Amino acid sequence: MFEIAAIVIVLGAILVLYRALKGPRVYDRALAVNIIGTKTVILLALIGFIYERPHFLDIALVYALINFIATIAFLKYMETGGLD
Amino acid sequence: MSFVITALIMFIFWILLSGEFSFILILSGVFSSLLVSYMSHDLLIGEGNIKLGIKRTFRFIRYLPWLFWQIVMANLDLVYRTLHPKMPIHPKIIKFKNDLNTDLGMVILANSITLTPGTITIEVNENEFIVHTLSEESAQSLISGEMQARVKKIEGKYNV
Amino acid sequence: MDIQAIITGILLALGCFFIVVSSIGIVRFPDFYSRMHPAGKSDTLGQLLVLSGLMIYEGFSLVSVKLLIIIVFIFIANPTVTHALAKAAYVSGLKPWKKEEGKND
Amino acid sequence: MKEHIIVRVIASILIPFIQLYALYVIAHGEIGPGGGFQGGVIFSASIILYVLAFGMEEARSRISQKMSDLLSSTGALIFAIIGLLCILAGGSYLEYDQLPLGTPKLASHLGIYGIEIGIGITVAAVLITIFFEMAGRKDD
Repeated sequence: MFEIAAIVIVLGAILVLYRALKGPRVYDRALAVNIIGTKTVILLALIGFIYERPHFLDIALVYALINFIATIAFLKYMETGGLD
Repeated sequence: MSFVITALIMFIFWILLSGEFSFILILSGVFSSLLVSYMSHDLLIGEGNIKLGIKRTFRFIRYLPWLFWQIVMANLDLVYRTLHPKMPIHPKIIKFKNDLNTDLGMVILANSITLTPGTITIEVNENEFIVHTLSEESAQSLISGEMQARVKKIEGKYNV
Repeated sequence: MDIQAIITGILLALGCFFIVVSSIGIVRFPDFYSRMHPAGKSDTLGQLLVLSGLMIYEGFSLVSVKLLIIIVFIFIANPTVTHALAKAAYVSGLKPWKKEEGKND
Repeated sequence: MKEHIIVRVIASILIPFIQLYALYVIAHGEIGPGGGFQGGVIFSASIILYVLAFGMEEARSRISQKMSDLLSSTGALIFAIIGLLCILAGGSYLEYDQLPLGTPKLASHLGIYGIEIGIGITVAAVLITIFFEMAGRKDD
């Protein structure tokens, strides 16, 4: 059951990857990368359940966090040309 | 005051994360929550106009079921529009007046708008909301201001 | 089959459905602003459904509390990121697509 | 991002939780994934989020240059002192179970814990310094 869900989510990520590669604007790419990040978080949680290792959830939480901060940083750079 | 509350919230969060009750870990939990609340107690409880209060928190929790229902409706609508072969979307940008007094209220309304039927918040400032809508109906329902009224109820009367 | 596993299966299936539809939407929609709609909504609901499915499978334990923390975190962070992206694009002067004018992207 | 109300409010709500999570990762280095390095990185990520949302001056008023320099050397000092204590107690460098703290098991437990804290402080302080230096530089 978890395996099927994981495979479906990977397929979704591949679809979004098409948008990340094609663009046409840098914002489309940022959006696509952010969504792949969210899917990765879910995937990590599912993998934790498949292999029965609950510590994967810690990694999923960290990934959600880093993904959020990275997108905000990227947007700030796009908007102001600096980070401070 | 905000120091104590932050430390308590942080310690509860620590227990939830850790789930270990050995002496060393509990001690480091106490120490960590004191450290965090020393560093950033003014951030979570907030000074001035992003203030969280007990009453506001309860009113916010009462708001959640309605929001969740709206999110489900939004997604069914979006699924229909995505999978329909002709893609019946009429995107446009609308502006409406911002009646809210607190920053927190604006944030709640903006994120609720982003999560619900065919609408995305583009810009928030003191005077107005700029929103991108996907269809005519969602634009109408937003202009009618039901959601704003509900968020205003969370804010309460006093203007902090 | 116990009832817990069935509920988990249903929630996982629904969540995967929303996630796939949001992916299709991101590929299909004509311009940046309309692509944000599936990104901001379906993905949030999809993760909510999948992770709460896992929570029900696990029962009440620390693992499910951690899953709840992830759900709340994504629930706060995802609309914020969507809004920040929309604002950045709007400030940079990107015009939204209109049905009558045809494609400009 | 002065005009970004949403990012500012959400960041100020999330930052304390991120910091506590970083400390949790440092403290559970032995029994979970993570440890000093990872915890330090997460902690510095919270400071980076603060800079992104509130600007450099605000962040500098919370953590001065002096403070981060001091912390980065304090962490290394903790590491070195624990190592040297092990030598003084009759073992080799970082041989924790020689420390005179009850049983050898408890001693190695506490030794590793101290090392993780030292590493965490150093990593967080150094990453914060790197970020401040890089973000403060303007394009020439």
